[in-house]
Amino acid sequence: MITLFHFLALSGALFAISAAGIFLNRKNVILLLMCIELMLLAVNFNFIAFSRYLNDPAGQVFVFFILTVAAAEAAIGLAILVVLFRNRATINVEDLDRMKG
Amino acid sequence: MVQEIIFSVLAAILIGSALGVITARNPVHSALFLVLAFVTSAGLWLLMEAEFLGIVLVLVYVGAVMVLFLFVVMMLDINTATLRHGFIRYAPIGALVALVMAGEIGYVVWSQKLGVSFGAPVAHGPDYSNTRELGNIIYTTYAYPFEIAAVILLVGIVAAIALTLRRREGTRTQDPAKQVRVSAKGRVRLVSMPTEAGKRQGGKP
Amino acid sequence: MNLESLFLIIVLAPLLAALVAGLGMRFIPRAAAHWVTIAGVGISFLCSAWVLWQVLAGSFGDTNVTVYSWGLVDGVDFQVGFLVDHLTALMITVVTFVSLMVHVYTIGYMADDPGYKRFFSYISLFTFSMLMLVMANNFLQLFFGWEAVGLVSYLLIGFWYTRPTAIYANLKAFLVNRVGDFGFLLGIALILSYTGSLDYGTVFGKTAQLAGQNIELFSGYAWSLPTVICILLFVGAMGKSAQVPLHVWLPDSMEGPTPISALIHAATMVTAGIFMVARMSPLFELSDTALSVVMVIGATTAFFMGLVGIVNNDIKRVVAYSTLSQLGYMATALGASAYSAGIFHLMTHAFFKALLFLAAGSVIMAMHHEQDMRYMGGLRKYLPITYVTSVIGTLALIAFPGFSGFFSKDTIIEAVQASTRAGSTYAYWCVLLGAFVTSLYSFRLLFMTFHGKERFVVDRGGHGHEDHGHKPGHLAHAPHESPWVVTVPLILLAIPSVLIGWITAWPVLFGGWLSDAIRVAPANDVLGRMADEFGSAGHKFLMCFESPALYLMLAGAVVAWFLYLVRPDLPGKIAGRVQWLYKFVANKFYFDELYVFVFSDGTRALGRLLWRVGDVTLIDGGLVNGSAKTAEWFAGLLRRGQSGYLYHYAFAMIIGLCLLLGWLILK
Amino acid sequence: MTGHFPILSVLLWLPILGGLLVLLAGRMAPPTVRWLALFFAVLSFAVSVPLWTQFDNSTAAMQFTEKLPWISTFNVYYSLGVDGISMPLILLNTFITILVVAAGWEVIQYKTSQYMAAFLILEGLMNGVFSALDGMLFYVLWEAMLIPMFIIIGVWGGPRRVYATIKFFLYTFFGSVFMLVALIYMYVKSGSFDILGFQQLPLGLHAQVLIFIAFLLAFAVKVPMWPVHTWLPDAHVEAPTGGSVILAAIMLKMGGYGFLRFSLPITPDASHALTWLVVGLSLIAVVYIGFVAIVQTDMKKLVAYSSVAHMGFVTLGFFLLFLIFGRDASGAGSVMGVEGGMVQMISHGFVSGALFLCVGVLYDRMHTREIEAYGGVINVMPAFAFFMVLFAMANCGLPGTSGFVGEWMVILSAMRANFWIAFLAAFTLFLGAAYSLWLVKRVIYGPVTNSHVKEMKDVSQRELIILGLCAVPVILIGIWPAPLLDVMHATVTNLVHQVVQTKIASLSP
Amino acid sequence: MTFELPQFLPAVPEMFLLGMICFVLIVDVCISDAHRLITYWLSLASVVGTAWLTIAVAQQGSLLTFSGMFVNDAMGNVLKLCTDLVVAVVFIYSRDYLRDRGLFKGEYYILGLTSLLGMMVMISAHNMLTVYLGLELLSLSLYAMVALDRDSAVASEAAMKYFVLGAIASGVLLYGMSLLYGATGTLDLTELGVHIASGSGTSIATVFALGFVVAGLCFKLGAVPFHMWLPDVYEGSATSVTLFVGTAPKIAAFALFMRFLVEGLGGLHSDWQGMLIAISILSMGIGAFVAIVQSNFKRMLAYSTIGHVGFILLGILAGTTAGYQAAMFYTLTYVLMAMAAFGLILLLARKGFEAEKLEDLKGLNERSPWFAALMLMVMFGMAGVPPFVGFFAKLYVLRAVIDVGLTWLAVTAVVFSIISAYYYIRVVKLMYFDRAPANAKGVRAEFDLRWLLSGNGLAILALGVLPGPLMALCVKVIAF
Repeated sequence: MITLFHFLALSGALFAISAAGIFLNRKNVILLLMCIELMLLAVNFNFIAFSRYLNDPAGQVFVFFILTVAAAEAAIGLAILVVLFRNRATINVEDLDRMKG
Repeated sequence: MVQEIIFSVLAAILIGSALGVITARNPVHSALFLVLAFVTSAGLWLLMEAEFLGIVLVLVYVGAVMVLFLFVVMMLDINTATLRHGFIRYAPIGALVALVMAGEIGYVVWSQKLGVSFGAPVAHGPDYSNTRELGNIIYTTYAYPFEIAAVILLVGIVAAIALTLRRREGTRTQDPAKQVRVSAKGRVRLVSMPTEAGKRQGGKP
Repeated sequence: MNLESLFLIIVLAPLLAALVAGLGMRFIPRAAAHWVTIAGVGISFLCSAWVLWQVLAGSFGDTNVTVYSWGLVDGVDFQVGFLVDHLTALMITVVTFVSLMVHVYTIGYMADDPGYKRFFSYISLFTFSMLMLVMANNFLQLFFGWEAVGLVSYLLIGFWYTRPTAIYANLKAFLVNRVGDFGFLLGIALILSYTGSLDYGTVFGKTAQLAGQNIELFSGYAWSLPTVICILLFVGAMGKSAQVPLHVWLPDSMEGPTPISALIHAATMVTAGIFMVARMSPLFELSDTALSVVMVIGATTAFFMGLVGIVNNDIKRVVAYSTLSQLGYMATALGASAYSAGIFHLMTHAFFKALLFLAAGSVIMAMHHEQDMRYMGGLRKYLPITYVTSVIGTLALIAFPGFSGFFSKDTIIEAVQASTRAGSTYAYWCVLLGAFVTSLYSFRLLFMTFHGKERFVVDRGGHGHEDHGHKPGHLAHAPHESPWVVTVPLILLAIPSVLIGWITAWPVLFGGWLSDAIRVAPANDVLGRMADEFGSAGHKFLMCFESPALYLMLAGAVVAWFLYLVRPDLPGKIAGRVQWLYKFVANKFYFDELYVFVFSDGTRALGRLLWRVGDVTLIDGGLVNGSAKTAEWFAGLLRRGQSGYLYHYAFAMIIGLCLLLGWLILK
Repeated sequence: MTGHFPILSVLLWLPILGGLLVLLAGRMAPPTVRWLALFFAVLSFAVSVPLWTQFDNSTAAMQFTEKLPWISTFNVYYSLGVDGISMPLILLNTFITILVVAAGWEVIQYKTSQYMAAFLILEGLMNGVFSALDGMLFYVLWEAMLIPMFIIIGVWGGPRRVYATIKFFLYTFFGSVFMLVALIYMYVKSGSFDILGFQQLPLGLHAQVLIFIAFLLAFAVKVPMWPVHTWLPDAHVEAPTGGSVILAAIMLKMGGYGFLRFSLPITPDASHALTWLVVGLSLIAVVYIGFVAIVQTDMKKLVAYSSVAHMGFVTLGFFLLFLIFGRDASGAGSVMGVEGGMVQMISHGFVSGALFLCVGVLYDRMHTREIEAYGGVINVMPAFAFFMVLFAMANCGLPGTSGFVGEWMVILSAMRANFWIAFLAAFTLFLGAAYSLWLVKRVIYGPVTNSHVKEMKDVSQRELIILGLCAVPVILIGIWPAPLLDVMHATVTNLVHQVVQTKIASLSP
Repeated sequence: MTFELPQFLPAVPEMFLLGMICFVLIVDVCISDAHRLITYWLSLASVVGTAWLTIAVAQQGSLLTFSGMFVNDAMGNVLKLCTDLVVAVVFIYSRDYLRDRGLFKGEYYILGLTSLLGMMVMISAHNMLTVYLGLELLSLSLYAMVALDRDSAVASEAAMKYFVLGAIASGVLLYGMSLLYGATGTLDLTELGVHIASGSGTSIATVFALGFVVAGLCFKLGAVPFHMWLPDVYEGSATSVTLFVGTAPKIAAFALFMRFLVEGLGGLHSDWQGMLIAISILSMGIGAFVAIVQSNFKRMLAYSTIGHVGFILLGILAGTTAGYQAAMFYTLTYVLMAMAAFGLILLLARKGFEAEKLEDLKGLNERSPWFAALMLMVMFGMAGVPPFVGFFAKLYVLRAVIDVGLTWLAVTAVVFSIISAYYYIRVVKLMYFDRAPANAKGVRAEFDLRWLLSGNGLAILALGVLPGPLMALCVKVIAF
């Protein structure tokens, strides 16, 4: 039977993958945003699994809000991305080193 | 038994597509992989009787957010040639990070000393509606967060517009400020024109 | 009028005079400067003479008055006060008298010097300091006077401050004296820490308990406390009284004007050391070792400094070396516990040495500040008074029977002979041969200056004036006798040089005049043993043929006569024959060179080392700037972490997270 | 004893107020500003005089005390008071400030008002430091003092002023922050910042040693002791004349004061245990620095180094008492050591201040401090030469000048402690004379070396008055220190008795 | 199901603010750029009104409402009030600057107000959900504000970095929250605390979650190693935005620590103390060292911020009431100083000239002694030199640290404060010791700006001379 453990393991794996992705990807900012979405997905898994096994809807409500916020976040993130692209004609992460030190 | 099978299949796809997201050579592919990941997880959520969220995930994410992603990816067409350059070089470190993280999380999860029981979840009756349940509490108990979420969305709108909206010459945009300030005088002008006949009289034969 | 105020007048009259002449320099005329100072010193001379008379008359015994309390710390009451006993009375009279003479003499000598007023204020100030020194009733005041005379001598030697040699000499004098004071101060400190007081009376009262004590300077080696104290004190005396090896400052100090040489470097200041040891006789009597040291050093000074006098050609320096030698005699006397003899010689020497210096000064004036004897000769017909007086001085100096020097010096020689203290034999031979040496250089001086043929040319005509002094041995016009202000003091000093011995020899030496000040352990009382054979002054005079010193002295005179009048060419030859010896002596045994190398250069080298290496390189370069540089470097290192690359930032966060989690798990 | 005229508060705030007024007057003509500044300086000196006249010599207790709650959260009080140790220093401070204001009279043309204001504010703060009875108040003022000094050196200083002033600031800041930690530690232990309370606070040896070291860092830097002295030469050389004077005359004294007020009474056992350290460093300061001073080629550096050497005597005198008590229980001579140190501080305040003023007088004429540039100054500036020689003599401790008194007392009591300590200390007789008089020889005496010297004018009326004002106390203390000593007796005696009582015993096991 | 209407009164300030936001939004749309000042005044009014309402609300004591998601207590009210005032001041400071650069748009104020709302939500959050939402509301507004200077390449770069890292951080925080939720079964902070106190929740998972939470919180505060965004954002964004980012959010972040770490996870103090010690030492170190080599004033201040964050954490990690009070005092005073510092930078900047290089400060004392003096106060204040308030802040936290026996930590801290003193006094050096460049112009600013800034600077001194009242306030409002 499916235990809580399975879901937690799954979300853990997702989280780890997204973390790795954030680090691995040195080219494209969009991919970073996607990795973040993955990370949130992992979080959602946790919440849902817990609310399921705690039999408490609060977790699901939380997920609901996360989804909402994530949507807004994505909007803003992409907006910033567009502005960035307008200014620098690139979204290559390695070009974003105007400020350092 | 069926559930286990479904779970393992979906989980496998989920992990696979997640890996796809971070390894795909072309951002479009990554985006599509992400879509796949969302869909599969929606399925898994249904498996956990979180129907509402499952649906929302598909509608909001796959339907809106990911489309937005794809739109942006397309709009700023990046040459995919150099995109994976140096990937192999950093892969080991990335893998290491992933493994460490996974290991730590796994260790905790494995230790199974969470506050909650690991028994089977309580099964709901056939008349149970996940949506109604959530709906009830969201509009009552969680009214306050709900309002805040609304503000957040407002901020999202404001920010997105403020950042991306450009008034280029030649484009016809409406300016509310002007619209509000117009008056009848500004709109209608009465002009007196000479009649056709009078014109003719004044003309040469 | 009570005694305290009388003593105060004695001390303060010169001080006030000095202040008036010094601070009021801009407002008073030249004449006023010398009148006020002479008045000041004169007053204090009269008072001291009166005091001496009273003391002798016994109308008041030792008087110990306190003027004010300098400070009371920790149970120790530092008082400023006067102790007037026979010794003090004698000293102040001598000091003020000689000083008075010098004041008068100066009017003539410094007549055309721009620093006229300053000079008078200095010498008055000096008189004040010396009086403070000799009248002190405690070590603090003694040290004050001690340093004060040092200060004034510093100022006076450097009087002609534009002369590089002068300002070199005065710095040298002060520093060498400071070396002496170093020991002196330590000695005083020891006394305080073991007796808990600095008052003469109290300290001398506690000699008994000092006697037995030992002090461990190095753990394990116990030293007799009195020995340590006395030797330290004597180090001070060596500085002031220019005993070997701290004598080097005195000859150089001849850079000062001649009156100074007479006042400071003959009559008074340099005798401070002798006086101090005599004053401390109760302490010195506790330690044979210390006295032996005193005797040996004194004897060494007496003989070897005399030798230098023989080969020197500068008239003033010759006299200076004779001073050194005479101081050696005094020290030897002290070392033999014949304190009275030392003091007696101090007194007689004060007169005739002042006389000799002033005479030399008079000669120098006549020679237009030419000091080299090789360009003199045959002056006696130009300077009759000077000649006569300096003959008297010379006879006194070489202890010609009947002259004051005879009584004092002969007594010393015999006392040393009689002394059984360790080193007395060596000392005896030194002082004995010293007699020969003394008369040799004294007559050499006399002959080279006043007899023989003139070794200077008087170029008539106008052109002489502008370059006189430049060409050695060329004078603008013939030398002539000095004005009365110069000759009168000479005469006044000549009188005691002849007579003083007759009057005071017996009472001072054996009559126990100084017994109230000087304490001699019966075992050491050589003078006491000599008393009966000495008989009286007259008897002593008659017995003069018994003493070998007389014959040595005559021999010296004859040799001098032969070498410098009969065969003036010989000395050069002899010098050529024993070149190395001549050089060695002529260069004052290379003391100066040694000191310059070791102390002056050594100190500077060490200082430079400590500064450059210790401060600049190690502390500043290493610690201070080093740490600053390290910080900069480290900062530069850290800022590279802020690479600007988003994934590095993310990586940092994730790694940080991993570490936190790992830490939590492992913990 | 509250209710009387709050003289200490006035001394603390009046100069600061004056400084602010002077700042506000910055737009007016410089003469107005100068006179205003001088007025406030003289006024605060006048206010400080009653401290001396109404001072009760017989008691060791704090006098003229004031106490108001300041920061209730920390139980910090605005509490002031003076005893025989701090009172003379306050007078010294108010007196010297007058000279400093006068010394900057025509010399300072750039931002005169700020210059004067900085000194007045500095004066107020330093008065506060000497009279603070609350640890936190003390620390606040102690640190605040750095700011005006930092500005003074940095703005009106010489070519390397930036390096010098930053070095000065960081050095002293470095020293004092550890003191802060120590203070907080003791606050945590005792529940208040009351210094007198700290002195009663029982502490274990370990704690004492740590606290002592913290204090040592703070005070050793200020004094300064070898090897943390290297900020001083730089700061002195670069600072304007007034800055050097204040630095040498007052600021260094704070280190010494700190030893008496904090280190010794608060951590007696640690002081006892670490006497060897302090005494050793002091002797190094006297001998080592003496040698270093001899070879300086810059007049100010020379005087600065001589200051270090002289302050060595101060610390030496303070820490002799343990050795003395070690030798005989009566401890005779220990008080003399401490008082010697105190007198040395006062005297050094006048002497070194005066010497810096002299250097300033020369600098204003030649604009160089290199000794080589001078020579034969006496020929053109006899009056100045008189003062220079006088102060040089005082600097090498000639009897009859104030310089002598301190060294004399310290050496005497050093002899009671140990022959060799006295022996090394007495080196100053030779070294002091060497560097002081060699300086005089090269600068003052000799023939006029160059045309610049020939053109130098003798001291003006103003400079004459300033130097004269310095000379008077130098001579007075030299010939009659009794009044100064009497002020200290009660306090110092009490202090010594307090210090030789171990605290560990009173610590409940 | 039954549901009783919550008590709205405590949330009146937030509601008012929200209402005003919408109002301003609409008005702003309907006016032309010429009348943009209306927006300015309106938003100022709304902030002030909020502040006033906060005071009014503060009358009735601490209580929970909105089913336990909103707490109204003394600390919250004080922090809210301060936040309001800070935002108001920030608006005033940035007015001219924005106008000179064509950034004088409604959005700046709208976003400012929304982020203010976010902060207030955070401050009074009593439930992980509200914590998260408040946090996001604040963060999203800030991301947008940073990017608001659309034509500046650095600004958008900064915004991008800020956004990505911020998103990661909130993801991490959320993961921690989820674990906590799973381990304790509740989202309410008090219940969380109860669970942990009762020991039922102190499983390895809780502790593990703690790691995520601390990471997330430290990011908001900008503590090493989660500080990477801070320098770039400070440097990149327009100074007016930097001013905003650098001041008010710090107060909110502090509140976040108090609510979440102390009220919620206080039971795990022994676990997070160690982490915070490490983090604060690192922060102080990085802040002290890297700032030395900066040439850009804003970036230097960013690093100094990191250093100060380290000090704030010192107070929190002490884990005692006194420590929390100290941290609060430190936060408030730091915000005060930072406000003055950035305000001065804004003041010195002119049309077409940014005064953000350190060289631009050269000879300020000649150009305008008064503002130089103000900057001097700020710098010495930040360096922790008495008699400026910064000193007492340091004193307060050091005392707290020593109180719990971590004397070595205090020593470390002061050593770092020595190092950091260097770059503060270097600024003073530039202003006072260096001569002004030939082309340097005098400083001119509008009347209100001058006075407000002067007041701000003098407050640093005044609070330094009399820190008692503010301390007393901190003591009064933090009592557990």
